[in-house]
Amino acid sequence: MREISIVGAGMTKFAKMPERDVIDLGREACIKAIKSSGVPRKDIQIAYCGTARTGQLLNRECGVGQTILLDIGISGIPVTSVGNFCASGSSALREAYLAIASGMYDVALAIGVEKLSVRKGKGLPLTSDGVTLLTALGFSPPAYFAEIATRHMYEFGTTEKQMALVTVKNRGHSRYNPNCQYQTSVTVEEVLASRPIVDPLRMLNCCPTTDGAGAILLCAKDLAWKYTDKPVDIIASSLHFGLYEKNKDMTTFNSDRASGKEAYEMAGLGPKDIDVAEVHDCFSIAEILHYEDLGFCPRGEGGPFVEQGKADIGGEVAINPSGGLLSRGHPLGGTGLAQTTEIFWQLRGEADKRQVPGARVGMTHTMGGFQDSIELADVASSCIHIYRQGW
Amino acid sequence: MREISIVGAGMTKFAKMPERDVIDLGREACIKAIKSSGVPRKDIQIAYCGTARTGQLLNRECGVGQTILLDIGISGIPVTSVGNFCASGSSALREAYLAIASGMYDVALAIGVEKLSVRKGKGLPLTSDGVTLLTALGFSPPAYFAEIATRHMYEFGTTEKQMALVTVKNRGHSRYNPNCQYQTSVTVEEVLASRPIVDPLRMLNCCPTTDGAGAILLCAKDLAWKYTDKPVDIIASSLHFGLYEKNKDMTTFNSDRASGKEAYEMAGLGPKDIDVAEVHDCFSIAEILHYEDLGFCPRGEGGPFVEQGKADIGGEVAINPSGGLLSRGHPLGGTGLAQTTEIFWQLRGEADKRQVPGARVGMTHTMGGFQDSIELADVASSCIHIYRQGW
Amino acid sequence: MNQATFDKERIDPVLADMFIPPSSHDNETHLVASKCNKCGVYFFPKRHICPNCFEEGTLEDKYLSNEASIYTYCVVRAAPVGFDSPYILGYVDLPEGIRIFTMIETDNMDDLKIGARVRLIAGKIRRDENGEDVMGYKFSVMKER
Amino acid sequence: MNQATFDKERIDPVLADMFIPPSSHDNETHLVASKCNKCGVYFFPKRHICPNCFEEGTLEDKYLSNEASIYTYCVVRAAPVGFDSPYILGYVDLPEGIRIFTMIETDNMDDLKIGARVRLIAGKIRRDENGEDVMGYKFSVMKER
Ligand SMILES: [Zn+2]
Ligand SMILES: [Zn+2]
Repeated sequence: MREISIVGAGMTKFAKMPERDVIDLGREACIKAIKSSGVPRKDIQIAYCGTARTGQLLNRECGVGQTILLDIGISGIPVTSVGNFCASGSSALREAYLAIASGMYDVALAIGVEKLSVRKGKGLPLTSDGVTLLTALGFSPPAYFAEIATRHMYEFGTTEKQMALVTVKNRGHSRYNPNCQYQTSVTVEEVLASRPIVDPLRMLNCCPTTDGAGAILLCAKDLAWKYTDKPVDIIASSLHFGLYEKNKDMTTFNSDRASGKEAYEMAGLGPKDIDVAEVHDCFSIAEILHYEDLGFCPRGEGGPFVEQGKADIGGEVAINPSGGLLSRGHPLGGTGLAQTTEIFWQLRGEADKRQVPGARVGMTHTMGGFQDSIELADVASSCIHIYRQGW
Repeated sequence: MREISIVGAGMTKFAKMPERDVIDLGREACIKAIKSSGVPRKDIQIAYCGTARTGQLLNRECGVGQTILLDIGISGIPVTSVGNFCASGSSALREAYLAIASGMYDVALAIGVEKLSVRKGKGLPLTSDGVTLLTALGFSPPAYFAEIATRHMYEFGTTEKQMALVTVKNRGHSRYNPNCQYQTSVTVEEVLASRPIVDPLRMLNCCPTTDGAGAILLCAKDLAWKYTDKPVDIIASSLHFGLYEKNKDMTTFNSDRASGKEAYEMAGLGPKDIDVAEVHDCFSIAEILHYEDLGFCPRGEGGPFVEQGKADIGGEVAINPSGGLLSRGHPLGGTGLAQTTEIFWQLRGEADKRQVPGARVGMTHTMGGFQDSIELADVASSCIHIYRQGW
Repeated sequence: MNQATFDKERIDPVLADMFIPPSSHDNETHLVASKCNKCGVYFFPKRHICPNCFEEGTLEDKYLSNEASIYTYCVVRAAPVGFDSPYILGYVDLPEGIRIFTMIETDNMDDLKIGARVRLIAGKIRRDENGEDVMGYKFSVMKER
Repeated sequence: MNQATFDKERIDPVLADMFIPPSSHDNETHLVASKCNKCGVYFFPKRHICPNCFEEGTLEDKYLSNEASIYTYCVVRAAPVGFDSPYILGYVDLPEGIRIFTMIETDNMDDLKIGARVRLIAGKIRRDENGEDVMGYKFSVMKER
């Protein structure tokens, strides 16, 4: 397959921005990505835009990408909308990657954007698409992750303190990231004293509702030198729909294990080779499972892994140096390409005070979405990319 | 680039089906496509699902493909939702095509589905996504195509009778297609006496609201022989967002011209080589423009082209032997893969009484969607595929 | 729940095909699953085609067992509109090899634990816009003997 | 339309930033466009960045000409909710090199033709849920002299 590099990346600040619309956010991210890249707009041959909820919230199910591009003087190229729940932005990157890999296009733009602050039911958990049956029974995503937490605690002795430490670590990182919705540190005591949402999860174990956008410019690696002397190569791209099985072990995500395995094989690397990873910490327990499912630690040892500082900057692998979803917030389609932007900066040594020293190989990971299945439990998508310094 | 073949295709009947949901429709199309193909389900490595309005109408913006697949025992593979207005189904096919072309996957399933009959405002024109400004001024898609008709009539002398003849031709074909919503012929007089919608367009110049689904199984051509001795090759795939320009000539679609030109170049063929084409006759005037934009006749001669029978089965090129959108109806995301299913059957000689004799090369064409632009007029997407007998 | 107090009119339409509430003929609640007569596997809710066998016509309606054990649970304190918090959700394992998502109720929170036995009942799930009870099925933690 | 009869409160919020209705200071209606001070091109509605120059800060607000000519039109007979049919829609060409989509009105349908001169006015576009007029800008076919 063709080798592919990222040559530009950009994102908005993530925050609740009632005065800005989804086009405005996408435009800012694209302008930043394009201007950071040195790629003339006329070189961009294809674009994908990832959104998960713009139809239901804003009556814009198709065409968000087209409108954003029209605003910055780009028309006439192929533009397609891509949706995959919380992995919508990552899926846009992946389609752009496949389009270049096919040989049909050389330069592509991936956009991920969402404006979640317009949703009704302030303070209530966001529901998932199409889960009519589950919703009728009182389901919500935090309930699902709380059920996972209960079982993980039962099987492995994981503690509320260990879950709190995920938040403490990520909020600690957020102090140095001006793009985060929250930029202040919190203590274990503050997490454990925050409002109960679904036992055993509290408010500070859950990512906030946010608006934001990211954009990534990528091209065939042999062209990257035209634009930058510091390209960041995408060396693996994997996506899996949950492997829905009867009586599936709910302390592990099959989808993540499948995506992780495929990504490592594609990159010819293993978990020990990853210096920095942005993973989908929608809830603190999720990050603990990701340590395990992505191979950073053995099954059941995610709790001690964070407790021993192994997920810190300076630990075994720097997990969520940006502050993660717990700090940045989680605008569904916006998250994936904010993660990629962070890794682009980290591998180029441009991450300021949150820089992971010597970071050469990075990973992004998004996952989520539910099927309306009473009987079979997993998430609807898990998308992983691995990146390496390309110079 | 890798050569790619279709080995299975299936579709539901298109009709208003209040008792069936979008998952039920998609499941039927997938089962038919899979069973027609001889491809074991375990061989399917990736899937795309095209929808344009399931978020707004059914609160299912992501995950329609996953739910359909789960129902037929497929999980764990990559599944992504794709949206592109009226070209959503075609865009799903195109992403499946690019995924195989990349070399990363060998066998892919594309699904296109929509349930439009649930929308409110029965009898009123369907609006387009995100066109807040245009809608505030009274815009609707039939108004846009009526404006095009007025100008086309002014510049080229196109007549209401010629537009009516598009409907007469397509409804004539529909008599032999049990999958159409309408399966009866109409006369020029009936078209011209039907209810005025937006002058100069009447009810029978407009495609009806419909529910339906199509599904296509495709694979690398070197694997096709495992499954069928009559593979249908996809020899071109093109997509373009409208080329939005100031004072653009509104009697031609730049997007269609760009997609047509690219598709012909990719296939190494010209308009004269196309035996059968399913084109996007959302309104009868649209089909007249498509004759011109796709190169079947010179600029301005679309009216005489249909009047002289050149678009008939047995004419220069058989346009919409299925009955087209005017007969089958137009469930946005469902349309593209119903077109591809028709061409699959036509090239394999399986189109029963509507068979185009000796059809070896076919085309599908979907287009549509509007940007919220007061100043710049074009459609948001145009997607073309060219197919050839692969044996 | 006694059938005398169970108002079938108030069953959530979304859940209506999934269970049989108690009646004057049968005081028990029943979950209605599909069972494949070819591969023998149960599916809940009912399916249209067996995902294993991929053939039409192999599925039959079957009642599932009414007793199960808790695989995991949580206590919802920030409740969606219409639900009265706190309430318990969980996954319970049935003898037919099925694990299902369900609301759980208990008189004593100390009895709520992984492995606890639960029994199917019909009862209130939430309130509608008018504040009226909406009924469905759920599981109740059984007293240890 | 005379400013005395024009109620600014009733302007559709979606259209509010796009035009200036007549007032006691100025009896004319004005469309507000962006003009790029670098490439000289006009954009309507206003833009955030010039798509040609791709630089911040080159755009200025400018009024567009109030006269235009019809490029094409249609007569809507099956109207969206709130719109009174029949009404005319069309694209009109302005001297600034802009063609815009607009509602058109005329006293005499025989005057409605491609090339006809039209003039910007403020006036009723549709009715809201309460049946009250919602105002905006549109173009009126000018009498031939
Ligand atoms: Zn079976
Ligand atoms: Zn300029």
